[in-house]
Amino acid sequence: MSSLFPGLPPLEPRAAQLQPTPPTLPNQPAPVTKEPTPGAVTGTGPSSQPLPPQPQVGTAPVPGQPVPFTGTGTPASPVTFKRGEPVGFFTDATLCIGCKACEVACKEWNQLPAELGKDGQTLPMSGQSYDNTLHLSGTTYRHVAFVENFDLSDPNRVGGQWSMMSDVCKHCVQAGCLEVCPTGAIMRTEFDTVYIQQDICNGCRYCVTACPFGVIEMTEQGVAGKCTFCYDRLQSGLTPACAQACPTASISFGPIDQIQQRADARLASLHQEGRTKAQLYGRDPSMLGGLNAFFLIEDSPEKYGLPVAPQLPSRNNLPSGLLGLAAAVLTGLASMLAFRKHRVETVAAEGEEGGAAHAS
Amino acid sequence: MSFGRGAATTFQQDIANSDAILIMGSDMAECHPVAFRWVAKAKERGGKLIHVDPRFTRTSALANLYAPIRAGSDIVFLGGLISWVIQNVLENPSFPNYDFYRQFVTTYTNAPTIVGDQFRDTEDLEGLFSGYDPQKRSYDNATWQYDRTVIRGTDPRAADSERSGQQGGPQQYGFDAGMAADTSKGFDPLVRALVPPRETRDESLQNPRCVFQILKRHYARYTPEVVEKATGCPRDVFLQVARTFAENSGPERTGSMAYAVAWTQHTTGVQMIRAAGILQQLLGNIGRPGGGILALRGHATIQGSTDNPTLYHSITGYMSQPTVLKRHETLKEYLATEVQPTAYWANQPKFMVSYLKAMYGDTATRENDFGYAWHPRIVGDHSHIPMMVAMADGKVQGMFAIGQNPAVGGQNAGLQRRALARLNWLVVRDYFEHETASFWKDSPEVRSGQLKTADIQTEVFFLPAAHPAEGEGTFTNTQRLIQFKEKAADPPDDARTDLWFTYQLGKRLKELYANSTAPRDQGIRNLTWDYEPTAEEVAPWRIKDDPSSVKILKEINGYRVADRVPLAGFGEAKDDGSTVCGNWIYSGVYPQEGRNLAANRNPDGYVSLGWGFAWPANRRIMYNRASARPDGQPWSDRKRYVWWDGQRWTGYDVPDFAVTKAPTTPAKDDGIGLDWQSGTDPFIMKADGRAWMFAPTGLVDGPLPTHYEAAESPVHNLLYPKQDSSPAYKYFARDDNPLAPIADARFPYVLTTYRLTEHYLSGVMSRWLPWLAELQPELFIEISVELAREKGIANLDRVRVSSPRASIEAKALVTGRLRPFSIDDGQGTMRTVHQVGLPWHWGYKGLSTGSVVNDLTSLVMDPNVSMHEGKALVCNLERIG
Amino acid sequence: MPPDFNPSFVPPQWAWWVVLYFFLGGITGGTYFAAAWLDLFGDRGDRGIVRMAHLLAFPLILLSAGLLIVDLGRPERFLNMIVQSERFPLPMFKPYSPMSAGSLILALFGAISFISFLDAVFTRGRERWLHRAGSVVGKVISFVGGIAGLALAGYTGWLLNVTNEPVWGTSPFISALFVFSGISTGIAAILIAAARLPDSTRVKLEEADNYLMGFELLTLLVFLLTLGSVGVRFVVGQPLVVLLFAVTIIVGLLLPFLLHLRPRLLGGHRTATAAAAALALVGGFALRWAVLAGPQGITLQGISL
Amino acid sequence: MPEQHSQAPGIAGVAPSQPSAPPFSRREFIRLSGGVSGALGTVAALGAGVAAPVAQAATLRIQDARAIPTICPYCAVGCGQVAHVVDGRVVNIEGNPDSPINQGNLCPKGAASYQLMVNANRWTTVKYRAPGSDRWEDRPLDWAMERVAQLVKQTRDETFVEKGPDGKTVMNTTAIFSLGGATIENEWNYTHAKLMRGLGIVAIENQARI
Repeated sequence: MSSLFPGLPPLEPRAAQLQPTPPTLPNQPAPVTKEPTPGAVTGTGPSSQPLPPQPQVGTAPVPGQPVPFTGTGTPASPVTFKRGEPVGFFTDATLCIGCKACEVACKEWNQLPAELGKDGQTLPMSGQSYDNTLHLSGTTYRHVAFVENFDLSDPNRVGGQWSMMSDVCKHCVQAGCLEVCPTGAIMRTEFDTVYIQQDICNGCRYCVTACPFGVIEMTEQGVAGKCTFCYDRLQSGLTPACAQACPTASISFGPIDQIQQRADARLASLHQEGRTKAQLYGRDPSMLGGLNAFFLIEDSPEKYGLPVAPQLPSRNNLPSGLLGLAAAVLTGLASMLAFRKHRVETVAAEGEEGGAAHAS
Repeated sequence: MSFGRGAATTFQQDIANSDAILIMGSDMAECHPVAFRWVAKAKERGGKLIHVDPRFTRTSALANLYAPIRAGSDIVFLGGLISWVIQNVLENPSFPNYDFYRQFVTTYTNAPTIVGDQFRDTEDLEGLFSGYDPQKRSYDNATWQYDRTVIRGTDPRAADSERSGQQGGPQQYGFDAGMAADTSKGFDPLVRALVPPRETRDESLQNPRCVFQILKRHYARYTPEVVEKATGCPRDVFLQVARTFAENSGPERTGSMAYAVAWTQHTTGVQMIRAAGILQQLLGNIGRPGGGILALRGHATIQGSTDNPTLYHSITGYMSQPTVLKRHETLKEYLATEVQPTAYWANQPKFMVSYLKAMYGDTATRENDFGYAWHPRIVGDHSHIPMMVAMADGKVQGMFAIGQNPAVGGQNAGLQRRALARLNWLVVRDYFEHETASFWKDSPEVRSGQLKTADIQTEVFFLPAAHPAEGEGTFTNTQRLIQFKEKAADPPDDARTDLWFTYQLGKRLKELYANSTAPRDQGIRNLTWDYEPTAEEVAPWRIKDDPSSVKILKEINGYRVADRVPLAGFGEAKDDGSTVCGNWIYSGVYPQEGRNLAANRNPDGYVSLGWGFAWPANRRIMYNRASARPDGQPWSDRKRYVWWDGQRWTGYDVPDFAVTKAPTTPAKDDGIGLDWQSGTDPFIMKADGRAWMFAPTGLVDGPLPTHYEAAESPVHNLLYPKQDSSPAYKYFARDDNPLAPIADARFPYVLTTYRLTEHYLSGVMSRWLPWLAELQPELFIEISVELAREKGIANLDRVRVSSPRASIEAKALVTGRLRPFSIDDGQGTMRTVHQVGLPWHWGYKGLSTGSVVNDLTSLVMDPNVSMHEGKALVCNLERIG
Repeated sequence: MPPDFNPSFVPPQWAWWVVLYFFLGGITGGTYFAAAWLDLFGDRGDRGIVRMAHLLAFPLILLSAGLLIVDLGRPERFLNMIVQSERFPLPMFKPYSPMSAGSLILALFGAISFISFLDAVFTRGRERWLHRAGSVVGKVISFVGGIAGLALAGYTGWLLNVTNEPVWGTSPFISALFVFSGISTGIAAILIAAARLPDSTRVKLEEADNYLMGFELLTLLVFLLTLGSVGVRFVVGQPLVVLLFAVTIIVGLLLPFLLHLRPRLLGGHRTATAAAAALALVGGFALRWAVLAGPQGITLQGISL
Repeated sequence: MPEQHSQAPGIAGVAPSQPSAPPFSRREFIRLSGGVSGALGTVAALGAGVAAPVAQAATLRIQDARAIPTICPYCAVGCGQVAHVVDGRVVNIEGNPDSPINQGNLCPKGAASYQLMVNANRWTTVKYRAPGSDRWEDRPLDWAMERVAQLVKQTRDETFVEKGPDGKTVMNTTAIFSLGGATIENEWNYTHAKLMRGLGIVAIENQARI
């Protein structure tokens, strides 16, 4: 081990962390029907004698075994997950290379339009590092933020960092959008994700105001749009498009407890490496009950456009409800007073119906 | 040049086994994000990532160590590493695993080999090697040759160093001897006649003329201080890189290197790669898992198009294209000139004859030299840039631009667009109406009035191309892996695959020449051209006249003429005309009728020999014999890969060695080919079976990498004050291709071009795609905060960038990721050198537009491979608003 | 220290339809509330006004609902807020969602104001059926409707508060503010609409209005103060918003107050009342606009305020 | 299977949640959401709320597609891709998880491969520009192929050199230049180079020198 770097401890092979469970989904996806290729062969090893075990690179579960089509992708070994059990994204900014594959893979799978100008040409560049998406929207469900952190007074920029993070809907366990949605279009799925049924949404935009992360925006169809967590893929046992595409495992997908373990291990190893600014964002239930899409970042959350203390809009239900109620009571009383006060005079003048009025 | 085959030595997945990865000359994370996946895996396992680059890029963002260097100073940095390793590893017995390094270098490289006494190094000649002709700007490599014994048949290691008959007396071996050999029954006698005496060696590495000592002297001046002054990289960062990389090699650990076009696009590009090869040899990182040098190439099958070259200078399988510039008049002359008798290349006659059989079929017979006379010769440099220059001068009449867009991607692109206007006809095959297709109506030259549409007499055809998923065939990726892709759908309307185009064009031309008796037309008349599809192949499709790609693959693989049974591998090729083999290195990809190993899809957790087919012979790590000690056992358990089990070589990979040749096998001086090499010589393509630190042949600009400034540089050469730029680079001195002199005050800034993840090359496959165009919508120029301040440029300001060739506009992206360098100007004064960066994907068409950055670049080229210099030039900036 | 507002907020782009809706909704609720309270606590002299308000309230709520629906991204799906589209006719109701609750309030208010409306229309020139003097049913309807009117006027403030937008979600006083302002504008609307108002009724309404304007002024000040740094950025930082709040306070509150106290300034009670009411409406509109513009900004195109 | 669509339940499904720091674990909490709604329903009116999880069937757009293995057309990493085909049309291209090189990953360009194929800007018919003309004209494919063949023959025949001035065999023409190939199948590279050399065209280049 190099003396220069205390070094990462080698991570446990993924297989040890992710206990494969037999797939329980009723709705298995179409397997890759390998087109008949003439004479595909197996076992073209150099020698028929048994070899010592191969070092494992990456992901495959057993040497010599084909990797199953379904549910592989990042991270590593085949991800198995079940209906009725929460899944999540762990997005690790320290592994992100800002390639934006997640953005495009998402648009490809969900067939979302690019955001172009009215003339069909691109909009002007933003000038904010390599970020030209700038924020999540109704048609951009993944957005890679670029944070440049360089000491400009030092020509050598010692310790300079350029960090990137792929932002996404957090699929909060306590979801503001879900609470406020008046049509029930926003639902919690059997995977514990938050999903907008766009054929029910009527475009009131209340969810837009409710989301503490600014995730939701309107689409051209007049309905709210945000990450679906590839609900259709999940139901077929497929990894969401962004996580499958992510080249560096910056986006991990899996059952929530497993990716939480992965995140904890990753954080520990970074801390051991001396990268003490690394922190998990939204992993713990203290933040909106825990975010099903949580992050590992190496700077303050605001730098990545994340609120430090996101809150549910419903926190205001009670104070504002009570104050409104008080105002209503006050209004009722004041009006009653005003009306009754002058009523006495008019009774004196007309003198008939007092009894009836007093009956209340 | 260093190891014997022009390709990546390893496979991408194996990077995950590296303990250190040195990425230099590549922005891997941006340009090859999925390959970078394996770097990320290595990092997760504790590997150290080092990135050396002029700009802080998305690769640097993930690096454990980032070393900034001025563009074009790579060889100083690499030379510094080589020098540091020689001093601190190979000559430092207290360095951990000292014995390993010594053994590796002594046994597997030409470090102990003694070079002839006529050789003079740059140390002696102030920046030049011996053999330089200043008039021709080129070298004669005669003095770079090994010292050889004249005694044959004895153990060369015991022999006294007497020099060979080359210098006097009748020649006992070589061209004349070969020509004198009787080849009426086969070419073996010719090959045998070429075998030279064995070279002399000093296993103690002490002889002052041995490669190791030459190397040590050559790099002695590349000290950390000089590195700091010439590259701008702080000394402690350089030392950290050196230590980290060295400490992560050895028997238990390996380090790998990755590079891309940021090395090749220099006038010293090939030498940069060579320097990396030397470093990896010194550290024992070749042929071993987690080691090697990975060339990251930029196109889907650029490796395949080099193996099956649509390149003027070679025919298939890296055999030289016959040329009038060498003694190639007859097949025998060609072989006597080309064959390397003491390496696997001794088999070249078989490959050449089988190639000619693939060209001319039954009409190629021993009697007519297998049709060699019909085969065209080259008469000079017909590469891209010289051809465009010839075109600009009106010497080229017709052109095919097939999936390439030189109006944007070509150097000094304005010149190239003007050249297009002089063509009689131009055939463009692509998806979109790109800049080359429409140069006649909307190029900057037309819009500025320099050219008039009505005057351009070029007849232009736009033929719509098919998406790769709309046709079948194989791609060869950067790790030499041949993969078959199936056809998913028919291309729409008139769109056709390029294969359809070439096949149908060929059929029409064969028809036009069918009745010609002129000797000049016999080549095309006799060309075999039958790739008709079977009924089943086209049954599912609308397009019924696509050629059969499997038939072509079978021809590439080779087959026996008599019964058309496919060759199981290139070992079955014959030099008597009984076999056809289109490309010998691909032989084995289609080993039996109906078995297409490129379509093999059985991956496993690591080497995945069952996935596709890697040339040669499905080897994934080349020279993997070096992963075992000379005695055949793994260097360590952790790094075991291929080893000798007592009877045969075995392991995870296909051994890159004669499978039953024991480690103890002695070299046979009377043998040819691999017999001439011993059981400890892993580099079977090399004449001495060893990796070359010193390259006596194969390079035209020197046997050892030497730092020269780029053709355009703001500073003089600090290392060799008398020799600023490469003494051999190619340059077209023309009015429309001016070069700035070194340290030209008019162009004070270093300009480097690069690529972005979001776009692809000249942009044809990205600027028309909304999903990609929106991600990087405009051309920009990256400028450091310091330079921006100096020039009064704010973020997003429009900036005029000018080089001696042209000036263009770009939006400023002011960033802390670029930094000013403090550099010695080559004359003892430290000065600040600013660098700017321009991604070159843009043109004036598409959804996302911008100036053509290549208008700025020049026609100046590496002398070995005619690669232009796009990564280091000079420019000036001014703010326009 | 975390900032006082959520930096990730996205304005919903609620524009003119919604400003108008918030304004009209307040008026509508206030109108019916005033009528209900006059019905409950007033006297025979107020009956005409009650009837007039009943004739006014239902068309107003239709108009309000229309504005709300027009503003939806998919207006044809407005019913999804009321019933579950896939489980018709199960009601769609989430009491903790102000928007959902608001839909229910709208529905309830609509139903009651419709009954009162019918009662007023079909008893033209005669004694009312339901809202006749002494009718317990009438009183119950008035009471429930009055409460619904209060809710209608005020829930919009609650709704704005239950968000993560700066200004809206910052101070809970916004709901109280909207209650006072809404009812006050409702009374103002009656004062304008009923040009020939019996003096007795006018006095009652003006007095009630004076109370409410007082409360509103106080609440508005508290509201602005409790915005803290958010107010500095999103109110003080936007001149047009400052102007709108100034209009609210001066034109919508102080001037009407003055006119109620010193009607002679405009030559007489009747003119002064009408003028004061008109000014109060202007103030009410300015307040809605100011609040909605806060986090969304104001653009001249008026597309996004 | 659950019904096709379901609005999240209204009153019936109202579930409260804890405004902060729930005393329940996540899993318990989710269970609670479904179960104990009634008891705490009143609290829900003024507190936070989360609807119970429900399932809804989403249609997978590649459900009945044929999956065809292919290779990414962009850089030389050689990522495996799967093209999903419905009724003869490609509807989706994504990373092939089987491939040991990319294991399902793609970069943004690879992920956009589908748009390289299905793209309104793509030209799919033959265009011809006559000498001196300022516009493209439509031409049949067959006509264009015949015209190109004639031009190749004409240029070749006019410029072919059999012997050099020194008497050496040359057998070439340098007046025709073929450029491109690094993004095209090996079979094309092989046959194209073969055809060019068969004709004596030696100026063959591709992007390897770019």
